[in-house]
Amino acid sequence: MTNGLDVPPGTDPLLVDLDQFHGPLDLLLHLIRKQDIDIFDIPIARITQQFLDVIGEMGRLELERAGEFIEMAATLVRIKAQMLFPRRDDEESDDPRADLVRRLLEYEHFREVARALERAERDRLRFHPKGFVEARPRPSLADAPLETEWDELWEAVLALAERLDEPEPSYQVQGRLVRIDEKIEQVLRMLSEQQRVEFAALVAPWGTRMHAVMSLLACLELAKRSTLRLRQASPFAPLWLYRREEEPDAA
Amino acid sequence: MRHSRLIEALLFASEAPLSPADLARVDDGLDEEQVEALVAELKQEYDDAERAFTVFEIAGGYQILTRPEYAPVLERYDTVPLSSRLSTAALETLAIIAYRQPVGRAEVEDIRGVGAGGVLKTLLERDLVEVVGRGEGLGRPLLYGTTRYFLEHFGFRSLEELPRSDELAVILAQKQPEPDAT
Amino acid sequence: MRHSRLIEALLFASEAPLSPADLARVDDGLDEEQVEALVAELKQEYDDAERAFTVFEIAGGYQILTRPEYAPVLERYDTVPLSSRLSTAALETLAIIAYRQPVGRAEVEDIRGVGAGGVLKTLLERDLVEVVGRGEGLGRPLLYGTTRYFLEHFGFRSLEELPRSDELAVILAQKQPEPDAT
Repeated sequence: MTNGLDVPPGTDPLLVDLDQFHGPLDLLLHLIRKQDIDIFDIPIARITQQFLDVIGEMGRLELERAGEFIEMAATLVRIKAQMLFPRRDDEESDDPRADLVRRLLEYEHFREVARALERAERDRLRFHPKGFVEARPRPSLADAPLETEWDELWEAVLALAERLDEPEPSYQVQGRLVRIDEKIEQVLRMLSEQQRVEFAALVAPWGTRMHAVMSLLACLELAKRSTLRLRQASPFAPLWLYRREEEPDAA
Repeated sequence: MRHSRLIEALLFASEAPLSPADLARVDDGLDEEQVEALVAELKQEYDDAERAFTVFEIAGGYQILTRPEYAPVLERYDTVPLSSRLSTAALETLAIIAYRQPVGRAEVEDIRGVGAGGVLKTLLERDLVEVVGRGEGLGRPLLYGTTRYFLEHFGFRSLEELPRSDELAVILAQKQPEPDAT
Repeated sequence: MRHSRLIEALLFASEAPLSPADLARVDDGLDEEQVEALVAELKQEYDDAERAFTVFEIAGGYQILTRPEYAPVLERYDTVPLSSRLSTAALETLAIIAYRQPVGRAEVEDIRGVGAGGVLKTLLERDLVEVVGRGEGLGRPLLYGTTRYFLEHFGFRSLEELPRSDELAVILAQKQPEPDAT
C-alpha cells in the first residue's frame, strides 16, 4: 500500500469521493473514525499526510471549496510543526491538537444532531396535510400590536393577590430555596442584554438577604471565571457588573 | 386498512379532485362502482356526524371541502383583526411570572388552579415572557421570566420598578406547594 | 353553529397549524382553554371513528394530518403533494442554528468548517430560519434563529423536542466560559 496504512484492502480510508464530504472537518473525522484512531491522541503526522493525499486529488473541486480544505491542511501542518517542539509534561493544556480536537468533537456532535433531524423530517413527511386548501392569509399574533396597558395588568395582580389572600398571609418570601446556579443564569442573562448591570438591580425583584447573598456569590464566581468584572467607585457606592469583553480597558 | 379509509386519506391529501377510476387504482380488489358506494358511505358518515366538511362531486371527481355555510365564518375570520388585548387568563399568568420569575409552569398552574399551556404559548408568541432556564426536579421543568419587551411595553426600565405594595405580599410569599403535601 | 364545528372548519381549511389563541379568535365567547378542550374532543371523535386523519399538536398549534400508516399509499399518487427533503449541508446548518440560536454566520461557519452563505440563503428563503437580531462586535453581525415553520417541518411541538443526546451537555457546557484551571 502506497500510503502506509495498516488497514485491509477495500476499506482504504483514502478511497473516498471528496464530493461526499461536507467540508474538511467531515473528511478529517472520516479518516479518524475509519481507522479507529483515538480522537484525543491523533497521530498528527499520519493524518496530515493522508489529508494532503486526499486533497491532492481534488483538482475538480471548485475554488471556494478547495480553499476550505487547504486552510485545514495548513492548520494540520502547523500543528505537526508545533508537535516537534518538546513539551514539558506538566503542560497538558498546551497540546497543540487541543483546539482541533474540540472542533472535531463539536462538529461530530452537530453532525449527529443533523442526522436526528433528518430522521425527524422523514417521520414528519409520513403525515400528510390537506392537499387542497384555499389561499387564506395566515393569521399571526405578531400582526396585532399589543394594546393592553399596565393598569390592566396591575388590576390582575391585585385581583390575584386578593384571591390568594390566606387567613394568615406571610409577609416574607419564604420556603423557596435560592440556588447559586439560578443566580448565575440570571446574571448571564442580564449581561447578555445589557453591557452593565447594577448589583442592586439583580437583587431588587426579591429583596431578601438570601437572594442578595446568593447573587453576590454568583457574581464572585463569574468574576473568577473572567466572565464579568465588578466595579465600585468607592466603598458603599453602587456596585456595577460589567460584561467582560465590554470593558474599555480590557486587553 | 379498510378501503373506505384509504379513499378518505386520498381525498383528504390530494390537491385535485379524484375520479372513481383514480380511486379504484388504490387496490386491485376495487372497481369504480364499489368506490362510488364507499364514497357515498363516507359522505353519509360526515353528514350524520355533522362534520364541518363533507365530500363534494367536482369536475367528475370527488373532493373533501368545508360546507358552504362555513364560508362566511372563514372569510370573516381572515379579516377579524387579531385580538390586541390580553385575556384575563393571560393577564393573571403574566402577573405571576412578572412577580415570581423565574417560575415554572407547574407553579403558575398551582397558583391559578387551572392549566396554563395555551396561555403561556400566547405570552411567548407575544414576546412578553421567555424561557430563562430550567428548574430542578423531575423533567427539569422550563422556567419562565419576563422579556425586555415586557419592560419596554409597560414602560419600566427594570424589574425593580414594578410596583410593590403590602397587598402583593401574598403573591410574593405564596410558597411553592410541595409535591408530596396532601 | 357549534363552537366545535367552527374550530373544525378552521383547522380543516388551514394550511398551517393554528394555535389556541388563533382559534379562539373565531368567536368572542371562546377562550383558549375552551378551545383546547374542544380540540381534544374533536380528536377523540376522529379517533373513535377511525378516520384516516386526526388532529396533531405541532409547532405550538393544531393541524389535521393523515395518520402515518397511510403514507405508502398516498405517495403512490401524484395528486398528493410531496415535500422535498433538506440536503445534509442544510440539516447541519439548521442543527447548529437550532441549538445555538441566536447565532451569527461566523460561528456556523467555524463549526462546520465551510462557508455558509449559500445554505443560509436557502434556509431563509424556505422560512426555516430568520434574522432575530444583531450581535455585538465588528459590523454588528446578523444573528439567526429558527422559525415556527422549522418546528412544522420537523413535526416538533416546540424547541424543547429537539433531539437531545448525552454529548449535547458536553458541547453546550463548552460554550460557557471555562472555569479557572487553578
